[in-house]
Amino acid sequence: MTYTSDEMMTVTAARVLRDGMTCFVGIGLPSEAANLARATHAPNLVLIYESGTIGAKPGTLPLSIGDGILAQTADSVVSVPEIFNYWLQPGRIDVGFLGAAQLDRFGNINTTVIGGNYADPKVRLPGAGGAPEIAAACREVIVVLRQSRRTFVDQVDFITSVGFGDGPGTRQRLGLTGAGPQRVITDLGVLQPDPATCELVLTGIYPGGIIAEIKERTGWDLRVSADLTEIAPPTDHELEVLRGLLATMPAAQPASEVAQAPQGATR
Amino acid sequence: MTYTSDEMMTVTAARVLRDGMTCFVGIGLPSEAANLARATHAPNLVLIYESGTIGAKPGTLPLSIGDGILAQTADSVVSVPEIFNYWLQPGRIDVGFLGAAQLDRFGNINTTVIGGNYADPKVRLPGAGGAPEIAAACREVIVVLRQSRRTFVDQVDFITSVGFGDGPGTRQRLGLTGAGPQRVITDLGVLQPDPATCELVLTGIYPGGIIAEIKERTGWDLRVSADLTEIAPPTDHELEVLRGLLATMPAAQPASEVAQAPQGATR
Amino acid sequence: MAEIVSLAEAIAANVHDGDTLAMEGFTHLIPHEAGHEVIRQRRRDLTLVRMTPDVIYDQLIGAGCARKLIFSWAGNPGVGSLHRFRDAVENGWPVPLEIEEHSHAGMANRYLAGAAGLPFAILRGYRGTDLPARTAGVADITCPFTGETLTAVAAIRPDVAVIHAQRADRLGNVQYWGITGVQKEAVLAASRSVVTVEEVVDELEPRPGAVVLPSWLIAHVAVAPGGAHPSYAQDYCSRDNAFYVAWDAISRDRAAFAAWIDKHVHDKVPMPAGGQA
Amino acid sequence: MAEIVSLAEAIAANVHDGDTLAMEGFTHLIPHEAGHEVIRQRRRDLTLVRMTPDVIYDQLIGAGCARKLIFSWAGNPGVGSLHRFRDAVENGWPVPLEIEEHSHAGMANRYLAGAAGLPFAILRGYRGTDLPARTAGVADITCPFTGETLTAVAAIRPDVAVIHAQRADRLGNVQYWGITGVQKEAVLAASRSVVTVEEVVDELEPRPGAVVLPSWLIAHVAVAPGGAHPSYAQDYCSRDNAFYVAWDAISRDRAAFAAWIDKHVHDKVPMPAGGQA
Repeated sequence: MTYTSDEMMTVTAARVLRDGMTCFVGIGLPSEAANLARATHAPNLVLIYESGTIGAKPGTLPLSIGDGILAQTADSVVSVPEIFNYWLQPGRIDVGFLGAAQLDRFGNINTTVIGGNYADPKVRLPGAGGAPEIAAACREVIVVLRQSRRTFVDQVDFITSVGFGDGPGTRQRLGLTGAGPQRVITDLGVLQPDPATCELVLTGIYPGGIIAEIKERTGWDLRVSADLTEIAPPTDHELEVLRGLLATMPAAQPASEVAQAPQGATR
Repeated sequence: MTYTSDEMMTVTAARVLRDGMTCFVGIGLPSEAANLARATHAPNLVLIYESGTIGAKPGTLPLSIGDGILAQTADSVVSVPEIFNYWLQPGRIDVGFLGAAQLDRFGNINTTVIGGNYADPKVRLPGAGGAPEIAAACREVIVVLRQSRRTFVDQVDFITSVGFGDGPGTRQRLGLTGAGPQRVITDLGVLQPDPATCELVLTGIYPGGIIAEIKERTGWDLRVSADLTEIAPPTDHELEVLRGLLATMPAAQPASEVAQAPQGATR
Repeated sequence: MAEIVSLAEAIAANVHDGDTLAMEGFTHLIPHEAGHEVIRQRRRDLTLVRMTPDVIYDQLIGAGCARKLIFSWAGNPGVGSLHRFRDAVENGWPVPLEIEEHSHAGMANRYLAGAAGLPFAILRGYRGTDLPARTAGVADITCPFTGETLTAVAAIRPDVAVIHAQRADRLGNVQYWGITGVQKEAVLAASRSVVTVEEVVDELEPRPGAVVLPSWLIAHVAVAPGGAHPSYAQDYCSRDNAFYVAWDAISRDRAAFAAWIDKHVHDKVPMPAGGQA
Repeated sequence: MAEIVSLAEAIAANVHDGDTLAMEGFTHLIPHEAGHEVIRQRRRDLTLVRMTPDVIYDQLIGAGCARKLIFSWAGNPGVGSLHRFRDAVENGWPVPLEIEEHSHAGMANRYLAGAAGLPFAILRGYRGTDLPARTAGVADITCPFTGETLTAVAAIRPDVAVIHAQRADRLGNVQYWGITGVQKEAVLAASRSVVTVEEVVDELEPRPGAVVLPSWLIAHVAVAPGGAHPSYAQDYCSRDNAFYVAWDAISRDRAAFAAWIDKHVHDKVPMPAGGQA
């Protein structure tokens, strides 16, 4: 079956999730990937949304992090302060899924302002949402976003959520308990932090991917891992399930634009 | 109808509670008084127990602060951390009812140790329970206990819960938001703090009460208010309702003794 | 004890010019109809507090009710930008809007501190981000036992909290269920509270997952069936996803926005599902 | 994911000599049968944590399992003293017992801090009392925004928490209702947890007021019908008030206590209601 680069990205993100994991899910691409994983190889994936729904089992893709279907199918629904304080903060969650408007070479995330300065920005984005603490506390973080020179920048204009700060040792110094962004999954491939420098390097490409093009669409001098692997294309089953999930959503979503795509982490 | 001094005490305590008040209730005499008030002149008294039951409406007297009847009849049942943090601490509760093993002239309460020293006491009491924060945060506190030289002492052996500390200004200095013990109701009469000195003085006696005897059963040189009033005896209705409530309790309670009577505040 | 009154009376009695106002409801149970009443009463200089300002505050900001917004995520969920919010921040239209922004965890804990009668709360948050330099009410704090550095956030104590619930009984006890969000904390943190409800019933029979707020905690209850629209009330009505999408076009244009507010808020012409005016 | 095993297996796998053990349940749902299993397995040198040590810890202390007790109210509710607790404190029998005592609000917040992964919590408490001078884990802390002095309490992080619940499903998700106490915080604060339940069911249909703890939070679930006796499990059995009274006489005398433990714990002779041996 033919597939789009967005489908390749979502399938790649879904495959990272293992059965039985706990996963703090944002809306949009993270939610698609997590629900795809649950509908295929990870039926016992525990989906946790910042609305307080723990173990949600939506049959269709929710449109917001607070859809009724999440509460109706959850093992437990807790308050918003509780989901952050008792469930996210202590490091109980295996994986946090984040989006971004800008991402830099150390995996730091900006969803606040772009250009100009804070008081008079070129683009005012929605802000932090749950992202700073998801980035701090989940055992590991997966960032999912489409790759371009505009989104993959040498240095973010505003650090909304910390990846590896300015390099090795930053997370430890700040007392951030999770391991940080261990994978950035884009429509072009997969980036992972170099264990020595914490800089994001290309570790996975998709079938037919061209490294020069990927480097061209990165705002820093992207290094390529010596262990670069090619990621298998989506199986027919993965594509059928993903398309089935998407078909259950109202077709009401407008085309995204820079100011719309990045909704903090989790909306 | 004839009545006992304990009945006089309970009826006097019940009369202090006005309809619609919120009342943090301990088990024993406070619970009897609060339930008597609810069954007579204060049908909308809001009973709150430290077990997290808000607006409990027990038809019979509960035996513990965690009886099932409290949860079954409550407007809301919340967790123990929540009852202390969200409901007691911010000063939302009008009246807190406390018992005591020892009480001093400034209304300070001891329910921890008597005699000897802390590490090797003569009597080891149950300890603080909810009392320190009830004493700190309720808009006012009512202490109910039987009066004797052993219980009404010049200075308590251990300050478990603060009344007026060592006199005027202490509560403000400590940041205790409530007004402190505004009434001590005993089997002999009612003591209230002198507005100038904070020392407990006798402001109410029961029919037939003899001031010299009351002074004799107080461990400090008890002063008598210029406005001493005689408190009306229990009405037949009050007695009938109180006895009816007590009749619903199992007759299993052993006679109290010093080591048993003072159960912190609220058991 | 809560009094059951009309929505107009409830808002008039509790929301005054210059107040700090928190209208909460996390995706679910957003008190939109109460927001419209605030616009109808032409309140001004409000400090608006809300984790996810959302369409409800886009409307109040566009209508000129607010001078400041305290928030943690200002977007149209699943759709994109809040255009009235951005126009106020970027262009000062219709009046300049001061902002104070936090993370969700920070805002939740600020409400929690307010609810608990504490001046601050502690969390593991904000560290390493650019937020503390740009926002009030965030400070480092050292654990007196371990020496570890954590983050303190200042309590929020709104003058008034407004929430929407499924139902109340005739005494004014309030019950809501489904996603319960941060509403309990907002009400407990506020000096006074207004609750709009889908209906008033004789008895609040217990419901799984329900929160009950006792009547003595609340100033006024007002009946506003469908009062969460385009948000939803679990077991009463569904989220109007199409309206959130339609809002994007309505709110992009100042004149279209003004016309919409005139018609559907001031003149109270009911909105069809999906928001087509 | 919680494994469903026998009570003996659950305790053997989770409770070791020298552990810090929190058995919670506030009047309701006290895990007595699990306590008896700890005695049967002759655990030693435990640090016992519990807001209201109650009859359950009087038994563990008298049986020589504990070297330290962390608590906030040590009495037999509605009856009087805990005689085994007092004998251990006052006479070091059967082994000396170190104590660390707090207020209820302090203990609740210490669990809360543990549950939240914080080293401490703040409250308005202890101030002016003689408690801070006699107990560990209480310190003044200054609000970085207002300068006000509040109280910090150190987190409790038990090695193991044990609670009793009405039921679990076959996956090990746990559900309890009625007075829910501090059990959620105790489980969230602990490194590992054991839950005894009245029964295992196919499905946990939602209940008003119920707390559900997901299976992945819990190490082991064991079926122990009536396992709260003489405490109770709402909608399953009632509190055995007469037993609490009878315990006063049993526990007053070392020999009577030892005989009772031998018969009803080690030899597992069922107790009749009211505790008459």
